[in-house]
Amino acid sequence: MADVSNAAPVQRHEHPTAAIGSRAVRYLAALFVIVTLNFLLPRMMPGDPVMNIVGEEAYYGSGEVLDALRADLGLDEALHVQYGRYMTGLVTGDWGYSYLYLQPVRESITLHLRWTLALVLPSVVLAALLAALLGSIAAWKRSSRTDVGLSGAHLLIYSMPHYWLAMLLLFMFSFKLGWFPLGRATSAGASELPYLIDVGWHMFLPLLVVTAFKAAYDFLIVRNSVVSILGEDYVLMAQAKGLSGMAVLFRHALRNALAPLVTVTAIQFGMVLSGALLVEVVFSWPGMGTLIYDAIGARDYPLLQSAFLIIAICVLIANFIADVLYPYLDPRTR
Amino acid sequence: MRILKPVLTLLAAVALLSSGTACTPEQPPTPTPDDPELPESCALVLRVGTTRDFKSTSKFADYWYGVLSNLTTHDSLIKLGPDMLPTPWLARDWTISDDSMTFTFTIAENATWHDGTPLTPRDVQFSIEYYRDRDPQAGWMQEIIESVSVDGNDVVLQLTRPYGNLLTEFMTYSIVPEHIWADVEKPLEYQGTDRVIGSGPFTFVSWDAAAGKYVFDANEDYFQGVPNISRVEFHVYRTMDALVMALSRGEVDTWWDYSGEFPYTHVPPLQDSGEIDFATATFLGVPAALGFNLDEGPTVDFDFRKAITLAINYDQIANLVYAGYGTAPTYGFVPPTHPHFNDDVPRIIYDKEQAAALLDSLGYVDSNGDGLREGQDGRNLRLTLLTRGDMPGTLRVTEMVAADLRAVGIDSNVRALDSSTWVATKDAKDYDLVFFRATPWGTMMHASHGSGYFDSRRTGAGVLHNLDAAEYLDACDARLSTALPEEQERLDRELQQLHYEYLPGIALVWIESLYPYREGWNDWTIDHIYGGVVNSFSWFTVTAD
Amino acid sequence: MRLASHVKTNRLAMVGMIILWVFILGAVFAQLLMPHDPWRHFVPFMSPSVTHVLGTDDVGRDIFSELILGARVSLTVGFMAGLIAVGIGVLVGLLAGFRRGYLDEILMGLTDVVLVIPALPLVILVSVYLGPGIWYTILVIGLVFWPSTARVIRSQVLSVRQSGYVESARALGAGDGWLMRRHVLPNVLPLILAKFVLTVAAAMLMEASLSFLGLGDPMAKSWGMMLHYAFARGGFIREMWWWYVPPGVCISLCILSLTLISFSIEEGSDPRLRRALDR
Amino acid sequence: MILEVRHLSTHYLVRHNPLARFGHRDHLIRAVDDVSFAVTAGEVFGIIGESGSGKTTLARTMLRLCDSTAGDVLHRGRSVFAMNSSELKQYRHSVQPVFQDADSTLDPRQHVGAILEEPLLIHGIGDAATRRQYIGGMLEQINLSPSFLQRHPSELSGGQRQRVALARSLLLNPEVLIADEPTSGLDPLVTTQVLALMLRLKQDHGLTLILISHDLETVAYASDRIAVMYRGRIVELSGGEDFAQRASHPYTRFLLGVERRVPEIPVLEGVHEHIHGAEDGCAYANSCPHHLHVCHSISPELRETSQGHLIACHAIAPE
Repeated sequence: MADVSNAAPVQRHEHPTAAIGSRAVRYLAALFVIVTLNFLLPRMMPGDPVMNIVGEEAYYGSGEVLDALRADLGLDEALHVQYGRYMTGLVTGDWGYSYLYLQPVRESITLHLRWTLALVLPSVVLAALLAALLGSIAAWKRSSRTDVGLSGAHLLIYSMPHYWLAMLLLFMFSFKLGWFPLGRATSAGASELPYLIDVGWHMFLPLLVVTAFKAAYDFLIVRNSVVSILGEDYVLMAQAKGLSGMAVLFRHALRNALAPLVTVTAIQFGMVLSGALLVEVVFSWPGMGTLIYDAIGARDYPLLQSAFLIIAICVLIANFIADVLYPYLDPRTR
Repeated sequence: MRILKPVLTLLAAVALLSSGTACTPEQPPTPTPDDPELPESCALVLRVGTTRDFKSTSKFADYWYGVLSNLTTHDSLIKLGPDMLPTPWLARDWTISDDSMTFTFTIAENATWHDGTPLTPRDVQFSIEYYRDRDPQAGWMQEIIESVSVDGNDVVLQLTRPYGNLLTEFMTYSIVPEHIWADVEKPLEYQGTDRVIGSGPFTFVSWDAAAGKYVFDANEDYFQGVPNISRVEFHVYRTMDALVMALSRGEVDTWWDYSGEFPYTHVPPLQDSGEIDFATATFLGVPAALGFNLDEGPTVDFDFRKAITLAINYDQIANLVYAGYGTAPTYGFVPPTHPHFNDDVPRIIYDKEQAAALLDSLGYVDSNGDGLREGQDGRNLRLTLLTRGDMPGTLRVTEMVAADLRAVGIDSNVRALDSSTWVATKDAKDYDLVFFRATPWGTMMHASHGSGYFDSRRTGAGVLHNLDAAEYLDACDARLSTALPEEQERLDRELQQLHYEYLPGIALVWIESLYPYREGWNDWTIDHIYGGVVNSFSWFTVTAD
Repeated sequence: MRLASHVKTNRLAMVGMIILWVFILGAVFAQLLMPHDPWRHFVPFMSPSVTHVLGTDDVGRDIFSELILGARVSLTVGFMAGLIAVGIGVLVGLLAGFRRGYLDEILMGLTDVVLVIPALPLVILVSVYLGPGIWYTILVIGLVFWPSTARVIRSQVLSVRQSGYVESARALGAGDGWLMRRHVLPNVLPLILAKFVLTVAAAMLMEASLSFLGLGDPMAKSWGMMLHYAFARGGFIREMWWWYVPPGVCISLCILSLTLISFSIEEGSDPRLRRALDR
Repeated sequence: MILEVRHLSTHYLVRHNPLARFGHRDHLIRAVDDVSFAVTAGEVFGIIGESGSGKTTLARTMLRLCDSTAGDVLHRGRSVFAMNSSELKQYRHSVQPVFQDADSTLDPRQHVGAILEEPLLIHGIGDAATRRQYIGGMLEQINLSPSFLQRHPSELSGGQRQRVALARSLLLNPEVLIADEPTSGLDPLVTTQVLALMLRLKQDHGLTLILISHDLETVAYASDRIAVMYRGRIVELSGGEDFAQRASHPYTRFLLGVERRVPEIPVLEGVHEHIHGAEDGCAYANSCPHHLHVCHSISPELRETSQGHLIACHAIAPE
């Protein structure tokens, strides 16, 4: 509740959870700017997408054929016309045609987004669970050898370049030991249960890397908040009342650590998403990261725009959910 | 605890849901039947690894699948034989009129499409017209081809002007079935599943984008006989490292890349494995080449270009970047594998002193003693080196050339760009020296022998189009308009000599290409254009122990 | 300063400081420390030996010398990009937090926009546009990494602004400039420092990622570029761990030391900062 | 008339997050509601009220540290809210606050020397030597030795901090000192010391003092006139000497301990609760043992019932 005596010298005093309505407006504004940026940025880049279609060795004499192709793809129109068409297309669900993947953009995006989510969502959940467990153990046994070991290990992982660790694992477990495939998401041909097992087998290493990095970050957050909560009076009281260690840990400490954890997970969703890009490239995982990387190389405007947009929307949604959830999760703002 | 439970349940639900996303089996972009079981008796499967970036099964839209389909599912009229001569294929014979204006192809009688429909001369006529009208890559046909007609088993091409390179060009255009493509307005966007149907030695079976795998089965009814291999699979790897691991672990049997050379840096691990053999052939293209800006800057001066060519340590490039498999080139640009190689054109030598003397004589001297030469304006001589940032081998070569130039007192500004930006910058002539590569096919295009890269009238993504000397353009035109072998030989030799005299660019190295394959596979045929041991000829020669 | 003494008493921070100083000194005195000219070609693919402690790379360059030179490039990129990012972030954060009103709304709206655009793809995109070049890399990373600093600084400014001493100074007749200079800035300085250190780490990581994807400056041999070459030119497949492990270890150690230092700055300053840094 | 407050109101709008808690409406807090009084030069004007009664907001509004919703504050007849920045600076030179909780009003990063030098620097008074001299003299007046100059606020006791804060305000030689709970948080002995010091300084410097406190004794001890605030309004205003005798507003009498009140709503909760509904009517009506029907619908105005004695109450007829 607002504390009048400390109120800022402005007339409108905002509730701590802030007016979500105005936040929503801001997110919409952000979305608009992103959409516009999405449109402009790729078009500001040098390089002609038509060149990528016709290939390195093409001989195009008079250039008429190229112009016809350009007209076919709508690239010859004035920028504002293209912009208008882009906007209507977005709204109506027509996201254009990918010159690179040679299918409607929406299809390639959903196809790749699914693989990325298949990698990222379990990672996020696993990482949160792992971090909650290890983080609270470390905080509980603060300054013990367990704590130092756990914190050190997580800090170390936190400090490594993703792709480097991914490469080391690929080399060790896929190449040297041969336990896992050398990349890709499936071996093709299987279906039903064997298919699932196959995907899981392919997924293990990339999942491990993405989870490890997310967990390393989460661990530090859980540990810090549990440590600070363990020092608070009511927790000490609970202990004094004779509650067992585990009960105190779970009833009070971990519960308080959940708020920052969930918030950070939501806010970092975009970071994890784009962070998975490098891991995807190492493991030839057919996800959004690979898609974006290829699309940039080929100057595939519609694909680039839509891929960016999708990731940005994911991040916006995650942020918005975090904003809405926060007051419910954080006991202090209740 | 009360709050913990719902949150944990939520998390578990998300976990289940997300694994659910993975559970949904992927819909391949093209509906494909499950791989049919191969009969045990004749199951000779060749698994080929590649790092080429395939996206689909559209031979028109996907450049790399287009190349792959020419090896497997589709046939061209003629092919370039291992002896570098045109070899009959779908056209069992052909004649060229004396004026090089009329080409007559006699089509093989017993060819059929994979769906059982016979392949007729009408299909050939349709294909040529279809490429001419619909394929942006075949724009040249609109200018050259006057008419295409069918005469019994013959297809007759009437040209608008004499064109000597038609046979070479036709090696890359495969014949497509009229009954499938006749109604397709936009071949680039055609999604029909029958777009994979051709007449080639293999039939398309499946493409799994998630697994990066193409499967082709032998065409039992192939007009040239059944291939020795009953199934060929192409496995796509994103990195060369993964591919080499797959090779040494036996996941694939050999390597394929169109017009690429196997990286020498990756050879020793394969040699060490003891299970990989290598076929060797002189590379038809130029893996590292240097072009000059002939319009502005100090490189406009022939002597300056000459000085640069003298300043480069070619043996070092050959030894360090190409692991000793390279040799110093001649000024003629293309390697000796090419027919009509002109060995009268001198080899390029590395002579720092001569380069320095030449630069001195041009007025570029180091007067302030900072180790760098200054131009007439008193400013340091600093050349812009345009190179490809996405090609580590080319980058290494660029680094070495930059170091060599520094050794003779020339400072350089290296701009390493991705392919698209490189093309834009190159076309804007925003460089002094430009690093590029010539593919085997590239050295044969236009008036052949690399002229396609230098003729100023050409445009294209990979070409420099920097030389506009009348003598050179005339030679190109003359070569283009004759199909007479003696005349072609004379002009081929002249073009190589002109490369020396005008110096629009030089090869930095010629190389021996290595093609790895697993022990136990024998009798490969080497095809210079289509990439080493995996080619249309090998299908009928290769054997396995 | 209390902060300095705190860092001194914190053992982990000391370790971080020592590691960082080793790298900084290595970078500064690279010319003296390199056993060989890093551009000279020896025999390629040599194993470690007495003359070449970490062997040679694919074109015969001494890897140990390259590693030392790499410290210079990587740290330069990290610190310069960090400086730009934190500079912009502090400016935006101070302005937004201090001025409030429409300026605040606009600046924070902008911050949200930049914050929400996924950093890595954006940096890749802009890098492709600008072309590789160490200064472009620095600029791009700097232009992408400022929003989190801006947000944190803004919220800290808001809390400092509402504090009694700022109110008092205002009542004494102090103008905005004075308050900013004398009270707000000194009180957000530790936070700025902590954010700077973290941003440097993030920038180094980003540079390494860019280089790995082949978008780095090939003529400026950073650790990321070394890794790129190690992977692209057969070091990895030839199991030359002495080529691809050291640059990775160096990057990790640098980031580790920076992280330790920033944690310690956080702990040593106002407890409110800890919450502010969470975001 | 050195400082005059005319129908001053300061309201806060507290917005509720509709998604966070459904069904709660935004509400208005009338921290200061139609307050008027005038302070003459040289007097000590006391304002008394419980926490939450709007005293602090009143002080801050008078100092223009927050904007008013309605009404005006006049300094020597000039509207404080109409001043431009240089006039405002001048105003702040002559009207100085002393806030409650000196702990938070002193920048923890500055030592006492810097804290005391700040007002002089802001107004560009003297060179370094004169400033040191001023500060030295002021330290003497507040009974602190020069060694304190190098100390940080955290190294001082509560009384010492309050004295430093006082010294800082006095260094500008103001006409008016607005002291908001200057003794809160101090133990009784120190409270007396600080108060005595303030009165002595008032005498020495010829100050006008506005003394704001929740502590009746403190205010009664020092003030020439006393205003009683309840929920943003002044309910009674009278002379300090016979304040206790003349006090007649039910709330004032409650404060003096001569009358009970109906213990209906805890005071702090009430601040928010009363805001929702009744915009009109006496705020004290629900707690008032004498409340009339009219008290719930019409808020009583502050009327002069006798010479120098103003009361806002329907139940008390003018004399």
